[in-house]
Amino acid sequence: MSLGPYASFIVTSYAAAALVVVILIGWIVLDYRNQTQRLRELDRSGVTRRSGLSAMDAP
Amino acid sequence: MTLIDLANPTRFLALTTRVLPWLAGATVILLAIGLYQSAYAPDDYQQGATVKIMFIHVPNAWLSMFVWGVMSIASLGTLVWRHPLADVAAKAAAPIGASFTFLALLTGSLWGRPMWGTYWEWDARLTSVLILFLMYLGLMALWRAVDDPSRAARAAAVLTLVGAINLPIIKFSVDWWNTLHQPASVMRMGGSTLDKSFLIPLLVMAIGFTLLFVTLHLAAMRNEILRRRVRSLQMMQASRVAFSNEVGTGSHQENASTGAA
Amino acid sequence: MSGLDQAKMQLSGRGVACVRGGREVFSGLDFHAASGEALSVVGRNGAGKTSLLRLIAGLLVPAGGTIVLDGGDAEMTLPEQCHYLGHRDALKPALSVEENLAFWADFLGGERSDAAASLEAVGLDHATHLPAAFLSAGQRRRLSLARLLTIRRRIWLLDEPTTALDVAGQDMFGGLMREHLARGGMIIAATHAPLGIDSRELRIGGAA
Amino acid sequence: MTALSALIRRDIRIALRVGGGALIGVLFFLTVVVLMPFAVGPDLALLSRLGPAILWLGALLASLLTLDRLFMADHEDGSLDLITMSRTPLELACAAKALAHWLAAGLPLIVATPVLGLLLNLDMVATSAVALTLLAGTPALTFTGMIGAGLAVTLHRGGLLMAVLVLPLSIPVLIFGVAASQAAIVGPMTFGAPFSILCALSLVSLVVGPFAAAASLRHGLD
Repeated sequence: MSLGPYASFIVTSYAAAALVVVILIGWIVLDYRNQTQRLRELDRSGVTRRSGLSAMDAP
Repeated sequence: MTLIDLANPTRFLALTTRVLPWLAGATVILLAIGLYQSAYAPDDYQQGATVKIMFIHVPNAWLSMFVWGVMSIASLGTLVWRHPLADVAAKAAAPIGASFTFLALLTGSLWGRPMWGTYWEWDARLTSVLILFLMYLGLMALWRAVDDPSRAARAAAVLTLVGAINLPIIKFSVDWWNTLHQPASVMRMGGSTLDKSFLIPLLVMAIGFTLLFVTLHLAAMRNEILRRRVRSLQMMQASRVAFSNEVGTGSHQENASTGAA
Repeated sequence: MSGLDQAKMQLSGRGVACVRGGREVFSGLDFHAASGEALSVVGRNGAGKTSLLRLIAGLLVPAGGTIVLDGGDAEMTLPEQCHYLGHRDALKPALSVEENLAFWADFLGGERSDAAASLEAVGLDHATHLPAAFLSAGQRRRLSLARLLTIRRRIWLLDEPTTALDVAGQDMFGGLMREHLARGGMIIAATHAPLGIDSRELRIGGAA
Repeated sequence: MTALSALIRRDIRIALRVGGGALIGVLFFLTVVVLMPFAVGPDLALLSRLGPAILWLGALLASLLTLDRLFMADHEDGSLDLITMSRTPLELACAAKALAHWLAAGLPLIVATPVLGLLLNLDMVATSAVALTLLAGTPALTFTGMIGAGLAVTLHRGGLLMAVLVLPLSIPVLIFGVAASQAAIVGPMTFGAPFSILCALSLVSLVVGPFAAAASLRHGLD
């Protein structure tokens, strides 16, 4: 496969797309870790949710 | 699994945990096939190898509009049914949609460079995507500006729906403005004349990217639900502090009040 | 804190007058307070209780008369030795309880004590990492009290300090004020409600 | 020194947290610049000629419109009283607040300039000239605008009134900022002369701004 005279543009597009997607995934994974860790900390400090009700059921 | 079941965030979380690995797997496979096919797609007789940028530009451009559509439906859910999951869905979609829109702009400008000689041309299609991108950023700023998520949700929902109505008007005006200044759009994007050897990889990539969005969106929604849980627990913790004082203040208050009790 | 129990302090005002918005709020006001003593400023609404505190804090300029501190730190001006606790809590909702307190400790400087201990004393030790936005009015007031405890200053100027505090909070605050006076501090408080400690009364603006 | 760095760190932190306005300024800048071609038409040659002026106007509006809450927020929650009473001279505290504002809201504008330069068909040289003049000139905008922010507290009014008061004061900065960028792009003047005047304006405002703001804050307290 030859990319012709504009190879750098093609490669840059694909690389940029990959980079942005990787950043998105990284952000989501880190955010997940953060939130679960904070939940665990809150759990340890003795604050628990009223059972059955969700945190979002409150207005 | 009915819609009522999904309404419960706890059940939604359980479902997400079960579905996510499958979705991620399907996304990876589809994108791999799509990349392979686009790598071996023939060159266009006019554009040469640069046509390969299309396989990544078009799915992102499609997603930039699709995500706004998803947010609009979620916003209806927020305003009409006051569904808490709808808030979460709308909020989680915004940064992902903005990222795809950014990619559409970037690849569009990289695609245009060999043809226009500049990275940016005020071409009608790209300009509309740029305005869409600004609206995504504004929406994200709105989410960030308000501390209380349910209040922010209603404001964001109104803005999203107004945007959904306005976007076609903006698109039309930009088209009109553009033709006023230059007779024909420089970029000719395939349309129905697209050859089958391009169409199949493009479709695979589009489906792959859509699956990628669904995967990321579900994961981001899960994060958002957890974030709200953390928030409400923290608020409970704050009010609990006040309660524990009633017991606690006595200890460093020997001299204070025997009478107050 | 050895630095606090040094010299006896005397704060006195002679013929102090205050004009705000072209209207004379009070004039010819004499007052006097010494370390270890609490002065509670009383009077009807609009009599100028808050204005008097702000005059002492240097936030308003007196239209006449003088306010002099004897026996304080000679290197510092009067406002720099005062804590001013106004109607507003000087808290940023976006920052956590800890960050709010740490900022004022860093910014105001001077002699300070352990922030964690002060938060415990006002009953906020479980909330250190929470954003101040989550706090109720009473809890915000408690957090401002923690500021008075963390940064050691001899003169406390308190404007309606007990509003928003519950009964337990008022008891707690009473204890803190007594401790402060016992260490040689001075309190000047504008208040409608009884302070909960022994204090001399300064009535301004005629009968209530 | 700890007092000032604490103030700077706090202000930047608040600007970046939820509810803070640091990035809204950049978004405003972006939007204003994108609007221009719709008014003047998509002619790239024309846009590249107007580019520096458009960028400078956008940056001017973006940095002034975000300024009106600089002291207002601290005034409303009582922080300003404590800042006034503290050992730190009010002038220095004002300068620290303005510096924090510039770091949180001014620097992002300069970072965004290359992207916008691309949209306006500016080449490398032109873009870097504009970015450089903005780097030298935006501190002047912030420190001049700070005077207006101080007056806003005194007058209990922000927003448009402040803009009306401050915009005339920023005319010299605009003149020499655009002149320096134009000089770098097309000549015939040398880049050095207007650029050094721009730097001088910044330095003067660095001195005058904090004193004027502190003076108006002192008289505005009640």
